[in-house]
This record gives sequence, structure tokens and C-alpha cells, in this order.
Amino acid sequence: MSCEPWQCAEIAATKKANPITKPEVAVAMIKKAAHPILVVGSNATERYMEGRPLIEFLIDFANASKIPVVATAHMVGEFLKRGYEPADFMSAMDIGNRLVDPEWQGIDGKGHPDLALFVGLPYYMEALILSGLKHFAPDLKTMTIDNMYHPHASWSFPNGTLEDWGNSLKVMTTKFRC
Amino acid sequence: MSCEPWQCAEIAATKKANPITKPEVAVAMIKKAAHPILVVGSNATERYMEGRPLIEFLIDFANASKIPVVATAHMVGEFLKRGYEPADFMSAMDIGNRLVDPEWQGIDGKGHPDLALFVGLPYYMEALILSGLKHFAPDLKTMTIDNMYHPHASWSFPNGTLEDWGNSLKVMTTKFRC
Amino acid sequence: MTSKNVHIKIGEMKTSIGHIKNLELSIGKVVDDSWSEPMGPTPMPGLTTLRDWDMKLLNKYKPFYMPDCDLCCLCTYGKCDLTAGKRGACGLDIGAQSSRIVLLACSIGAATHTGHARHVVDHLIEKYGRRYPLDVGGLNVKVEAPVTRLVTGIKPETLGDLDEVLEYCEKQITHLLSVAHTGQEASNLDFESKALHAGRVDQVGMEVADIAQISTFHFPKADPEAPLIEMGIGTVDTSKPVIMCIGHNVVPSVGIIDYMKDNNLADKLEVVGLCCTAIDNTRYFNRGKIVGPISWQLRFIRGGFADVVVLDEQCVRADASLEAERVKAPVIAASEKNCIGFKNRTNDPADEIVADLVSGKVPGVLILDPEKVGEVAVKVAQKIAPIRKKMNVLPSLDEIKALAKTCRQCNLCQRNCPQDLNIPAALKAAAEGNLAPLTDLYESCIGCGRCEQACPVKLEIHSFIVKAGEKFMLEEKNFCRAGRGAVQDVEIRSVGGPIVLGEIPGILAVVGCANYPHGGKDVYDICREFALRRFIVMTSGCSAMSAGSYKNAEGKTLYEEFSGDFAAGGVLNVGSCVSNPHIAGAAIKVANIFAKRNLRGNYEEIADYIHNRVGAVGLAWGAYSQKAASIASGFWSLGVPVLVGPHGSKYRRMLLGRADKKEDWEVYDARTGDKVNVGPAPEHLFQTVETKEEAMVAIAKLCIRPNDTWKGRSIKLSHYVDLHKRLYGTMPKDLHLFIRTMADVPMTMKDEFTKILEAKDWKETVIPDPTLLSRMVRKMKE
Amino acid sequence: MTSKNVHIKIGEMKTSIGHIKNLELSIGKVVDDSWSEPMGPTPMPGLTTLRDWDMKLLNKYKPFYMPDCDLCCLCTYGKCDLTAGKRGACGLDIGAQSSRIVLLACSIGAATHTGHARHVVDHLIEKYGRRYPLDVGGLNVKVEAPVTRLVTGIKPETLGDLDEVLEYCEKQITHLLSVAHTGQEASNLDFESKALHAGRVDQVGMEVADIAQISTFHFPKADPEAPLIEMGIGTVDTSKPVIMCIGHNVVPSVGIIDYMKDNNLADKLEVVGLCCTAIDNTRYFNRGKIVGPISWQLRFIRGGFADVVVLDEQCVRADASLEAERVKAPVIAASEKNCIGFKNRTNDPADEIVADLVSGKVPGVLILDPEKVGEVAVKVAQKIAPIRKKMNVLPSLDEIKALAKTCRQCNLCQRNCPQDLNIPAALKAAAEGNLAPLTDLYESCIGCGRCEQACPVKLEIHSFIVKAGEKFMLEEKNFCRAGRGAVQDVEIRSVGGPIVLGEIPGILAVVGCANYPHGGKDVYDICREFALRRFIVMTSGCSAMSAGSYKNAEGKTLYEEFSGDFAAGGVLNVGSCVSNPHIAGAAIKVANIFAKRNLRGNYEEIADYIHNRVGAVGLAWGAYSQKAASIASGFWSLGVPVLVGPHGSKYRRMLLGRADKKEDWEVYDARTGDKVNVGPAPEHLFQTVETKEEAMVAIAKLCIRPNDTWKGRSIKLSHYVDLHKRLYGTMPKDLHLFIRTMADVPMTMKDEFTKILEAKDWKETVIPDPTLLSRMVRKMKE
Ligand code: SF4
Ligand code: SF4
Ligand code: SF4
Ligand code: SF4
Ligand code: SF4
Ligand code: SF4
Ligand code: SF4
Ligand code: SF4
Repeated sequence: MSCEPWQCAEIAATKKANPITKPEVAVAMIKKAAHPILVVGSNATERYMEGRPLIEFLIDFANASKIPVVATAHMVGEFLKRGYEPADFMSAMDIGNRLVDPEWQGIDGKGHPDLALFVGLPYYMEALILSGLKHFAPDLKTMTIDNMYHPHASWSFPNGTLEDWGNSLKVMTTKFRC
Repeated sequence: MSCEPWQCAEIAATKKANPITKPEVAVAMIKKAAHPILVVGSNATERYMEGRPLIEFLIDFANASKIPVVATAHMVGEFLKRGYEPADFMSAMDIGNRLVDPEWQGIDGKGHPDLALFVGLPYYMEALILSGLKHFAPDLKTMTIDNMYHPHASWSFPNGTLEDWGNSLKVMTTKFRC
Repeated sequence: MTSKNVHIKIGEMKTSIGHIKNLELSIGKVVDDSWSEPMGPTPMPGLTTLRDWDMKLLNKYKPFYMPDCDLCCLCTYGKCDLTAGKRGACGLDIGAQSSRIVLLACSIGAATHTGHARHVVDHLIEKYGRRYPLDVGGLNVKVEAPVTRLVTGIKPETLGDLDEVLEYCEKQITHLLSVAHTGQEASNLDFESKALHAGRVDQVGMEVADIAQISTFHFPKADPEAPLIEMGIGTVDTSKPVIMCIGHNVVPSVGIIDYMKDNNLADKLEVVGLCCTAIDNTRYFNRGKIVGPISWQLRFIRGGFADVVVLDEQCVRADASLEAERVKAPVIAASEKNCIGFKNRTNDPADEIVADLVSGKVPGVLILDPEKVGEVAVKVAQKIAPIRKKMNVLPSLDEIKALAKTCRQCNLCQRNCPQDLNIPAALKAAAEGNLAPLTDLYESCIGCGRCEQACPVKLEIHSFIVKAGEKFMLEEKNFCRAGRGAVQDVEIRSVGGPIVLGEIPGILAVVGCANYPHGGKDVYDICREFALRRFIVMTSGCSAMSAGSYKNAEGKTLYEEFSGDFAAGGVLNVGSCVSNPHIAGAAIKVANIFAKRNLRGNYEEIADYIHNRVGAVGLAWGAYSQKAASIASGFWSLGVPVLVGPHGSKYRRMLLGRADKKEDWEVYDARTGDKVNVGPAPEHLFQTVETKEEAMVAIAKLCIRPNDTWKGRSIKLSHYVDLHKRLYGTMPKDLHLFIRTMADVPMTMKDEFTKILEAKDWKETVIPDPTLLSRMVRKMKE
Repeated sequence: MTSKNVHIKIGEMKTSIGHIKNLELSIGKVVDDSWSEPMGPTPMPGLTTLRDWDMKLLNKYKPFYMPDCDLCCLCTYGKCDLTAGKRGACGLDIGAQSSRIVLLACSIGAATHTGHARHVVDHLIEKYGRRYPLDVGGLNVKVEAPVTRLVTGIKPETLGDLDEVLEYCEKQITHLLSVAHTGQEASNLDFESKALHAGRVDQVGMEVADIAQISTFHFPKADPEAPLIEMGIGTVDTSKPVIMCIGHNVVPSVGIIDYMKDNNLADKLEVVGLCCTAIDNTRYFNRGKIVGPISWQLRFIRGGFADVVVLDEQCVRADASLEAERVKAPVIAASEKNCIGFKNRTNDPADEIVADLVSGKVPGVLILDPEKVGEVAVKVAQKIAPIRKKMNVLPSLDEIKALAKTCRQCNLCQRNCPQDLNIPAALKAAAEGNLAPLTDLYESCIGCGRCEQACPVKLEIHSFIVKAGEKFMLEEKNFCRAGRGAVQDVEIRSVGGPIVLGEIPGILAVVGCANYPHGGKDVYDICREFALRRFIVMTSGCSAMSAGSYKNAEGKTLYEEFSGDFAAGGVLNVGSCVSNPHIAGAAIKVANIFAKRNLRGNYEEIADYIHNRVGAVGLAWGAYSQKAASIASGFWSLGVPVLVGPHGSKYRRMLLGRADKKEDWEVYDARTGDKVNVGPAPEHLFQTVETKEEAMVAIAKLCIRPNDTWKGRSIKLSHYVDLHKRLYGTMPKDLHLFIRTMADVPMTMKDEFTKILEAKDWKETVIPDPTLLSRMVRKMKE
């Protein structure tokens, strides 16, 4: 069941995410990408692990991996408040819509992202955006680093506990540090 | 992929069949049933293994297991031609419709089937009937002994080759014989 | 007569009702009581008017649901998982959801036919005026619109009258669709009742469309000897420019044909059609040709035969324009229902459009004026034919063999093929130089192209199959009879008795699309079997084409072998999809003309009559569409059983009787008021059958009716037993349920039957005057 | 004035046009030219009439699709796997399929409103006659039906006129639905254009429904001081018999209220409503009470408050009757759209029905006569209240703690909860005696019951939450303002200028259902924020309720704190869902009354005006339904942007502008014909926002329009910047796109802006007279 979609009805996918069995694997895949981005949604301040909000784990991860962050909703303020400046901010729909445009040259203008990581959007919204990308951005790879399996991504962590999640994020951060 | 639905679009199932990994397991489950039936569809004379039509494997299996056979479409004639008398014959929809009626006492009038095996219907038709049973006959267990994974069944063999299939049927037959 | 929008202007007038000055009137309706038939109880029925009747049927034939999906995704409270009794966020369960999907399909179907009718009627009113008289068969057809009269209580006499009928349909469709909204109906049976209502409305919409076009375009008018039409890819003269029309709405085709006629080009180009437009083209123009059913689209376009592709509405492949572009055939989109993203050129000069299309400046245009479509299509075809030179994109046989070597044997094509065809094996053989297995797929392939979509190495599998089957394709030279339209009143008078008594063993209506499990031959075989058994066989749409696409031992097609009369052993093509109400209409007219039952707004009584007395059964062997769902629903509502081929299981809901439940089969005897058990006749209202053999046995059985005389019953049973023995290799197991007295037993089978009846503890019963309606009981009067 | 079915009978008459004998006429229409406004170019638009306008919008705001499912299962050629470009058996791809689903949703929505209007109008015509005059605001509202005039070119003056308008809608809906049939439209943009058309038709249907009921039932007529209505479960006097009406169609409720009034029972029973019926009840009867939005159904029924449950149409839980049965509250189904399988008792004597319901012989009945509904509901309530004693099925707190111990912590409830609420954790705490986490879920729970459906040990989780939150529930004592209906012409005259110039920073319309991500408080907060900022805030439907369900520091609800005027800082509840066209109508009237643009059949020009000049934005924070989709579509078509809350993403298609593509933002300057870049104003047409903070920033920004004067622009920007800084903690990054000249820069922000503009290499530009329509360019004349 760990690779069932987290929300019961999110089943209708013929092409399903490869499960990420170990955080190390995710890191290896991210390292292969030339233009990765990380999209962070509004749950970043609502989910807590080890008493710390998700966003703090993500800041560590972003600092270590140097992946440019796109903050959605009002998350930019939450990042800034914590001393991290996202590369950009816009609504989740806007970033989704740019990612399906093959002409878009990325937030830095240096090339269309080849890997988009997602984390912290409401599950169903993230699922829908990943579906949009699966269908309409065939050359883009997508990965979620949530603790909920997302069938529409290219790669997804399986469903897991908050502890698993915290650990995965920390391992990934460490792997990038070293 | 062996437990993907055989036809690409047959994915929309939240409750999916447990795969039958070995024919012995299927035999054990069948043996537990008090009132099993075997529904045989029109592909019984269209699929061939080892040069013999599926129906011949099924006659052996039915003879060995003593499971009463319900022949659909015009299969009754094909059975009779080969010297086997099915317990009953009716359209696939009729047997499906009776199985969802909790008052129905089975083809022998001795009790509602607790396990319905299906084999040899067109894949999509079998899938639909199994779905009808999953939704509307909650107390009934269903099993397919085709070589195509059927998500709507309770138990299903994974997708397999014709050789696998022939072997499974033969093993099952043997297990009942002994 | 009713008429609308007649305009009267009165400068000044003094009358008994006062002094009128400057009155301008548009007359809504001039009341005329020349139609003396009294109004029945249910004219213009609303959503619940016939609910009691529906529930009678639904209680006898309960829905069996087979959800295609465990979810509902119709609103944003969802998606909801409805597996096995779980309710969604709106409280709905899977049973109600399943019936809602049926309602949605039937509503879409009814809307499609009614929208089609609306377009045709509005166009014809604009062209010919509201007062243009309807004429579907002159004096031979006095009951010109049996369905409309029955449902609405209106007797339409002019085009303008049809407007009012359509307004009724549109109102009902709006209500019906609204019931599919979240938070409306909670009961699956009420959803089903509404789906039946959609079927009734659909029949009216179709009837309106067909009688409008028959009247104005002078299609064959109830003509048993409607011309034989050339059919099949092999009949197309490829030395001429070829205009190909795909769809269902004949209006743009009429524009093309008129332009050709007006410019003396009738023999200079080929106008060929696919799907129902093909049938209606040939009702208008007997030099038109029929390419084939819906599933022939890709093979004809890719084969390069068409120089211009004219697309109207319904059943048009969404990629038809893209495929046409590949072979450099310009496309004209001619319907507001299918604009394909093309620029609307309706108001541009024809020659400019022609130039743009011939030069390839644009691959296609939208033209919503049928006359302009005619001019542009013809001119483009003439100019481009010498340039295109019938360019095609089929690979050569050698290319196929070479390409087949790149196949990865991944099975994805087969897994994406709705027919589950063993393509990998065929390609393996092809790679080894043997094309026979590919050729073998030709007959079963429905031309959907899904195999190609799935192939990771982009093999054009459908083209491979078509090329491998090219010999068959080019040999397709057959005949279809142009759609005859309605059944004549006089025909009803002569066969009404034998039908109701059961002496004509049944009416078999073979209708609908080409989503066949193994190709069209089954349709031919079934039609021929029952024509030889002297049933009345009626066809329409793609099924009418398939029925005519095979030949007997003497090389004669079905329409050559059998007469087009509505009579025992006749094979009648009534026409296109919208001609289907002539089939329902024939049954209705049996009740009205033969049995003298009132028609007008008298739905229940007529349906009850048909259900218990008219041994009609519909077969939609390849039904695929929402329209087919609503057409079937119109028949169910009249109590006429419908069979579908295996893909019809995907309608996800059957209406099944339970022969094993004795209590389900009681009717009133109208003479006495007694309840009489009449057995499972007919056993089902909607049923999927797997094989042609099963279909044939089921057809024979489903023609049995409670009202059969002993003579009629014995004839019906002998067909049933005969087919059952031949195809099932044994006697039926339910014969005892159909024997009321020993006189019912077929002469030659007395001994066999006696044994069976004894074993089953059979008891004699009476032959009632059957009805499901308690108000029909006449006891008091007797 | 138009009127229909006036009947004239002339025995004999000689006139200049001849000798007439026995002529009976029903007059279709008496032409009267008192409406002097000339007819515009597009009255009664068909499917393609406004396609060019649609394509202008769709080119600027391109669809972004997020399929909910990789499949299409709409016909039996399928199911088809459409993943990532694979085409289905009909040739359709996922883009077209996605847009087809949008069309289907909008068609269902339009059909639902139009069907509702049809029922209301037919009923009222039967009761009051076709000639009953329309009056939505006396002399204060001369433009009584702006949407109808705009779309159809008809100026309705009587109930009978509305019939004609609805016929137009029904015709269009039939056509639109038919386009969803397999094999019709191939282009996603053409599907989208048709979805926009559905939105236009939907607005007309809604307007018809509301003006009919306002006129006949004497709802508040454009009254800014419509009464304050008690709202919330805490306001219900449970010592009285309680009749609860759920749904959208007020007609049965009127039957109940009239019966109470006629029998001097107005203060003897409580009539409470849920969903839009609640709002319309209170427009009719200011002692009616509002329970709450759609999501309050389960809590109110299970809480035992209702003695009789009357269900009409739309948004009614499919299990409402089953839940009512649990608390022994009889059910009356009062709509043909929702018969719930109950026996139709419409023609039975009221007292028989009452007896059957009170005795519990039947759990519910179908009654399609609103007057009989009234009598039966009241009598049953009176008789059963003493018997039921407000029986409820909520568990006690101790029971919850005990039951929580049986929880298996399997997570299935959470995984089935649309809100993804952490129920397992709350139950763990409850099992340990701590109910606080359960109570915390109360505000976010939308009462869908899906959690319970999934629970393997059948815990009634929603009831647990309600019980744990009971204190909040019983404290719900608030006010809603009764729906005021239209905006007065004089109001338009006084604020039209400030709106168009930009000095009133925007009109915020907060509409739609209660599928909120975190409860209704967000709605209140957003409304209050913008009312304080002196936007005009308009509300309707469930959102109007949520807006009134919270209080400020002084204990005042929103409707007490702010006036009901259409003026800066006003908060107006226009009414129920079908009152939404008063919002669109206000924008239309700005163009018509303030700017003197012709209205009649002049859709493009008015939409172009609104899109470029009227800073209106819709927010449907909890939109869930197909109706919400069509309502939004009606706004899109007028060029008004709509925001939805996160669940709105499940509409699966956004219409998004690209601020980063400079070339997308050019308009014509009507004065010169020059193309002028006006920046992304408004940036999106349909957009999902995740959080209330994001919504607020987006609202401020989306009110910017090309036509803003420098003063107006600087006001709008100052709100945008202020909210952005507060909620995003930083300056907007796109300010340079909105500055035309330095005069646009808000006074106090000169320095900040100057730095930004320098960094962005900004250049001054002009403020055009903006239009997307080349024909509006006046250059030649100047
Ligand atoms: S109903 Fe059809 S389209 Fe919807 S989820 Fe199921 S399979 Fe997919
Ligand atoms: S209509 Fe009902 S079952 Fe379907 S998605 Fe919406 S809430 Fe769920
Ligand atoms: S085109 Fe023919 S072979 Fe290919 S998927 Fe369709 S039916 Fe199967
Ligand atoms: S999908 Fe293509 S590669 Fe795979 S088996 Fe079929 S033809 Fe071969
Ligand atoms: S109902 Fe259809 S569209 Fe919805 S999820 Fe299921 S398969 Fe997909
Ligand atoms: S409508 Fe087209 S894509 Fe959908 S199931 Fe039918 S054939 Fe497949
Ligand atoms: S009732 Fe409340 S807790 Fe239960 S699934 Fe619905 S929103 Fe979640
Ligand atoms: S579904 Fe039931 S058992 Fe499972 S965690 Fe939720 S409340 Fe507990």
C-alpha cells in the first residue's frame, strides 16, 4: 500500500511514478539534472517534523543542493522571514503553466528546467499539476519529495510517516553537502 | 507490469485483485469455498495452448475439481461436443446478474456461490462483470484463471504467456486430482 | 395544421371585440381540428409523467450495473471513491452514480439528435419557409410522424410545426441534463426513469430530423424499391476527383451535390460518404457512393482516395483533419459542432477560399454556409486532384516487412487495442516475411488507431493491416439499398395481424455503429439467417452498410437477395441513424393502424401494446456511442428489447429479467382482470451477447410475446428450438416457460416437448389479453 | 412588451386582406417599439456567433489543463488511455478531452439553472398568467434584465416574455451538450469557446429565474437595506416544530410559508433553510432562518433539529433522506429532479399523506404540488415534533472516547477525506481522553461524510467531530442580509465613474459554494479586508452565508458592520446562486448606463468594455459544482477574472495569462488605432489560489485595468503593494509592468518605485482608450 496514491481516489493513472526507495537515489537523479527547480507549496508551514516546520528542512535542502526554489502562495514571505531568498515566487498554477511551455527558459532565463521537484502543495493540487505536466510537458521529469505517493510524477517517494520524511530530507541534504 | 491490467485503460480501480503467485495458492483458495462455480466464456475455443483449445484444459480442470461449470454464449455446445456436460448455461450477463442477488441459491439451488471463477470472456467484458460483482456482491469472492491480470477480481493471475497459462491450468488440475 | 410566425398587419379594423389600430400580429398557431383523434393522457410528458410506466418496466427488468470505474469525478468535492457501497462527498453511491452515467449518455445522445434536427429544420425553414408541407410518403403514409404524435400529441404538417416539437425536446433535454448535476436525483431507479425519458425525447428528435429532410430533399418516400447504391472502397472511380463527406448531417452534402448538378458536373466527380452522411447522400443522389461505416475513416484517408474531405457533425474522427493533411487533401469543416480550430471563412468569397486550400496555404477552413461548402468543395477537388494524384501514406509490403523487424514485441499495441488483436504475433510473422497473420487482422480491426498510439517505435500498425488487407479493401464492391424512410400504412395493414398473432415470427431491427467484435460479417450472417426464416429485417446506419457488404453463394448482396418490403422475409434499410424512428414507428403503427388504438399523447397504452404483442427486437451489434444509448433507450421505453454486441457491455448497465423468478412475469388479462403468468416474454430489455451464435438464439427467443396465438407461439418456438439445437447443440432449458397449452408446441416436436414438460411439472394455463396497466382491464364492461 | 398565447377568436370578418371566417388566433407576439435601443450585431448568438471574441480571450488566457484521469470513458470504443498525447479510438487527444470535460461541466451547470428557471417560470405563469409584469426594482431599475438584453436582444416585460428567453437557452444547451458527443469537436479551443457560450447562456437562465421570483414573490427589489436575517444553528428555536428546506428552488418553500401565513402559524413553527433555498426563503419571509451552507446538511439532520425535511433540487445530499430516517424525521421530496424513489403522492389527499408520514408508514413521499407540500409539511411538523422530541444520533462525548479506542489507526479515513484531515491523530487523542484535536477539525470539516464511508470499524467520524465542536455549532448566531437582488440604476450612475476611472479600486464578487479548504472564516476575512479598503464587495449563495458567519471585535457581523449599498465599502448580498447575474449585470450596466454603450445584442462591445475598464474580480473560494463552473464561465466570457480556492484546481483547467510574455498584452488604442502594451491587466481569467493570503494579493492585482486613470492606477497599486508587503513580506516583482507614467506611482512610494523602475529598464508609455476590437477604433473620425 505504500505506493498507493495517498488520497484514495487518485488512482486513474496509466503511467505511474517510479517509487523512490532511498533518498540517495533521489539525490543521484537530481544531480543528473542540468536545470532543476524546487516548487514549494503552502503546506511548508503547516507540516511539522521533530517540532520544526517543513520549510526549515527545505531551506537546508535548498541551501545544500543549490536548487533554485519557486515559492507558491504566500510562502515567499515565510522563506524571507527565515532568511532564505527563493529564486522566484508565483502561484502554483503559474509555475505549472510555464513548465508546459517548451519555449520558457526557466526562472533564470538560462534554459527550460529538465527536472521539477514538488513539495508541500495540498495533495490533490500537487497531483493535478503533476498530471498536467505528465500530459503536456513530455520532456520534463518530475519528482515529489513529499511523504505521499504521487502517481502522476515521474518519481515519487512512497507513502511514509513524518519521521521517514524528515529523515529522507535530512539524508538528501547531507548527501548534497558532501 | 505483470500486475498491470491487461488492457491499458482498465486502471480505474481502488480495490485491486490480489495476484495469484502460484497455481497451488489458487487451488487452496478454491478448496476453501463451499459453493464455487466456474464461468466459461466464448474465448474458450479461440485461445490455444500447446495446440489445444483452452476449453480442453478447462474440461480437465472441471472434471478434476468438480466445480460446476456455467457456460456462456454458445459454449455449452462446445462442451457437449467434447463430452462434458456443464452444470448450466446462460448469458454472461445473466450469471453476473444472478450473482449480485443475495437471494439466489445457485444453479443447483443449494446455496449462493461464495466463490465465482471466471475464464475466457473477452477481457473488457470479464472486467466489467467482475466490477459489477465487486461493487454489488460484497460477500462474493471472485477469481479469474485467465492469463491476464484483472484488477476488479478478488484474486487474479498476473499477466502471463500462453505457456504460463497452460502450465497453471495443468498444475491446478493435477493438484485437484491428487 | 399548425403554423407559426405568419405575419399579419392591420392598419385599422373595427370588430365586435373593439377597434383595432396599427396591430401587427405574428400568428402563433392557427387552430385546426381536422385531426379528430382525441388527446390522450400524456401529451408533452415531463420528467415524471411516465414514471409509473418506467417503474413497471424497471421492476420487471432490473438494472445490473458494471461500473467502468470505481470513482466519480463529476464535481470538485471529488474525486470520490465509490467502491462497493462507499458514498461520495455528496452522499451518492455507486448504484446511483452508475445510473447517472446512463442518464448522461442518453442525454448526450438525445441532445445530439435533437441538435442535428434543429440545425436541419432551421436551415430548411430559412430556405423553404415554415409552411412547407411535410410529406414522407404521400397517401401511403397518413400517420406521418407516429413517434411525435404519440409522445407530444402534435400532428406536424409543415416544417414550422416541427419547430414547436423541437422546442419541447430542447426543454426536456435541459431538464434531463440538469438531473446529472450533483445533488439532484438520489435514486438509481429515478435516474433510470429519466434515462428512459431521454430515449423518448430522442426518438422524437430523430423523427423530426428525418421527416424534415425526406420532405424537402425528396428522399425515397416510404419506398420499398428505393434504389440500390454502390458501396465499398472498390466502387470508387479514382480517375475522378473524389469528395469525401464524413458525419451525419446531410445539409453540406446537399450543397455539394446541388452545385455539381447545377454545373453539369454530376458525372465528373465522385461524391462518397462515410457514416450516416453516406446513407443520406445516397437518399438524395443515387450516384453518391458509400465508402463504409465509421471505422473506415483512416483507411480511406490514408489510402489517398479522397481529394477533399468535408467534415460535418457526429462520429467524425478528431484527427481526420490531421490525417487528411498527411495526404495533402484539404479539409472543409462544415458544422458549428466541429470547427476544428479552423478560421471561419463563411463570409469570404469562394474563390479566395479555393485558392488558399489548393495552394496549401491553409490545411482546412470552416464554412458554415452549405452552398458555399458545395462550391468550394467541388472547385478544390477539381483543381487539386491532378496535383495530389491520390497521394497515399500506406507503406509498401516490403516496407512493412522491414519495419516489422523494429518491433520490440512489447505488447503495448495489443494492450491498447480495443479488440485485443494479437498484433505482436502478426508483426513477428511479418518480420519473417509472412504477411498472412497481418492480413487476418483486417476483418476484425475497427480502424481506431490506438495500437499506433501506444507503440514505442511508432509503427503505423493500422496502415500495415490495411495494406496487408488491401486486396479485400479494393474488392469491396457491394450494394446498399438507399434508405427507404417510413413503413407504409398499407404495409402495416397487411402484416399487422400476422405480427401481433405471432405468425410472422418477429421484427428484427439491426441498427447502429460498427464497433463489431469481429468485423461486419456477423451482421450480414444474422440478417440473412432471419430473413430466410421470414422475419421482417430492418436495418439502418452503419449496420445497414455492413448488412450489404457481403454476398451469398450466387454473388448477390443481401439487398439484392431479399425484397425491401415490410413483409415476411423483407430486408429494409430505413436510412441513417435519424431514420430509426421509422422502426419504432412501425411498431407504433401496428398498434394504431392495425389495432386501432389511439395514438395521440397515449404513450403508456401504446407501449404496453407493443411490449406485450409486437415481437420486435433490436440488435445493435456494434453500438458504440451515446446516441446508440439513447436510441436503445427509446426502444426500451416502448418495451422493445435491445441486444448489443460484446462492446455494448461497456454501456455498464443491463436491464435484465429473471426467468427463474416466476413472480416477475405476471400480467393482467384485460378481459378478466386476472393476473396471469405469461413467462419471461420477452426475457430481457437490454442485454449484451458475446457471440453471433448467442445473438441468433436470443433474437429468436426475444420475439416471443404474451399475446402470441398458439399458432404464432409454435412458429416462434420452432425457430428458437431450431437455432438453439444448431448453435448450442442442445434443447433449450426453458421451453416449459413458454408453453401455455399443448397447442403451443410445434407440430413436429410434440414428443420431445412432452418429455420436457413432464419433467418440469408443467401445467396448462390460459392465453390472456395481456397488459401491465390495470386501467386497461375491461372486466366491468363484459 | 411581448406576449404570447393571447387568444383571439373571430367569427367572421371582411378586411382588405380578404374574408375571414372562423379564425382562431393565438398571438405569438405583439410588436411594440417602445424599446428604442437599436439591435446590436449578435442577438440570440449561436454556437459560433461569438467565437472570434472567445478566441481573443483564449489567445490571451490560454488553457492550462490538469487531467484528473488519464482515461476517457465516454463511449464504448473506450475506455481509452490518453496519456501524454496518445489519442483515443475516436482520434481525440487529452487536450481536447480535457476541454470537453469543461464543456460538459458548464453545460450541466447551464442546464441546471435554466431547468430551474423553467420550472419557476412555468409555475408562475400557471399561477399568475403570462402577462404578469416583471418588476425587479420599480423606477430604480429600468435596465431590469441587463444580461438577457445583452445576450438575446430581448427586453422582457412580463412572465410570458421569459418563456421565449428560456426557449433560446434550451436550444443552445441542447446544441452545447451535443458537442460533447463522440466525434464532434476536435479542437480544444473550440470546446473552450463553446464552454464560454454555455456560460453566457447560464447567466441568462439564472437571470430569468431570479427576476421571475423577485417580481412575483416580492423579494427585496434592489434594496440596499434588505432585512438582516438570523443565521446559524444557534438561532433555531428548537422548542418549536422545525421544517428544514434544502436545495435551490424556493417554490415549495413558498408553499410552506404561505400555508403558515394563511393559517396564522407564522410564529408557531420554524422554517429553516440550507443552501440557496435558505437565502430565497428569507427573501420571501424574513422570519425564515438560515442554517448554513451546503456542508451543514449532515450536522443539522443528525443533530435532530429538523422535524420535517423538505428536499427540492440541486446540492441536496443523496443520502439526506436516509439520514433523516435515522432521526425519524419524515421527508418530502418536492422536485421532479429529485424523486428519491418515493411514491408520487401529489394527487392524494393531504391528510392521508400526513398520516402515513407521522405514523412512519413511509419514510418519505414525493409531492410535486408546492401548495400540497406546504400543507403536508406544516401538519406533519406539528404532529411529529412532540413525538420525535428532536431525536438525534450524535454520540455523547464519553461514547466518543470509548469508540475512539476501537480505531485501528489505518489512515483510511484521512486518505478518503477531501480535506486530508488528520483524523487518526485526533482519534488517538480522543481515546486518551483529549477531545481538543477532534474539536480542532470542526472548522475545516466540510461535512461530506467520506471518512465514515472508509472506516473499516464504521466509526461515525463526522458525528464525532460535530459533537466535539457542538459548542461552536450552538453558538452559531449570526446575521445574513436577505438577498437584495439587482443593483439600482442610480447606484450605477454614482459609482460608474469612480469604477471605470479606477478610483474605486475594484468590485469583489465572493460567490459560490462551501468547499473551503479551512472553513468559512477565510471568506469573512477576505470580504472584510476589501470592504475596509473600500472596494465594493458583493456576495451570493453559500459564500454570502459564510461572510456573515463571523463577527468583528465589536461583535458585529459583516452585514451589520458595512452598508448594503453598491458603493465603496459596501457589502451586498445579491441573493442566491441565480442572483449572480445581478453581479454581471452591474458591470454591464456600468457600460450601458454610465458609459452609454448600447446593450441590446451587443455582446462583444460590452464585454470588451468590461474587460478593459471595470475592475471586477470574482472569488469562488469554495466552488465545487458544475453550476459554479458555468457561472465562472459567464464571467470569463465578459472578460472578468475569477479566482477559486484550492479545490477549484479540480476543475482541471485554468485560463492563465503570461505576464512574462510582453507580446501578449497589446490592446488597440481606440483613439488612434495604435497597438499599445498595457501590461498583464488583468493577468489571469481563471486561476486557483492556495491560501487566503494569496487570494488577497491576487484580488488587489486582478482589479487593475488598462483604462485606469493615473489616479485610479495609483490607488489600485497602493492596495496591491500594501497587501503584498504585508502578506508576502516583500515588494511585488511585477510593478514595472503596471506603471504607464510616473503619475501612476502611489504618492508615498515614489522612491521605492523609482529604484525598481530603473532596475527594470522601464519606459514611459501612454494610457490608451483600450479595446481588443479593431472595429472600435475611431481613428478615421478624429
Ligand atoms: S469514469 Fe472513466 S474517465 Fe472517469 S475515472 Fe473512471 S475510467 Fe476514468
Ligand atoms: S458528484 Fe458526488 S460522488 Fe461525484 S465527485 Fe462530486 S461529491 Fe463525489
Ligand atoms: S486500429 Fe485495429 S489493430 Fe489498431 S488498435 Fe484499433 S482495432 Fe486494434
Ligand atoms: S507496440 Fe510497437 S513495438 Fe510494441 S509490440 Fe506493438 S508493434 Fe511491437
Ligand atoms: S470517473 Fe472517469 S474521468 Fe473520473 S477518475 Fe474515473 S476514469 Fe477518470
Ligand atoms: S470518446 Fe473517444 S477517447 Fe473517449 S472513450 Fe470514446 S473513443 Fe475513447
Ligand atoms: S466529513 Fe469532514 S472529516 Fe470526514 S471526510 Fe468529510 S471533511 Fe473530512
Ligand atoms: S478509518 Fe477508522 S479505523 Fe482507520 S484510522 Fe480512521 S477512524 Fe481509525
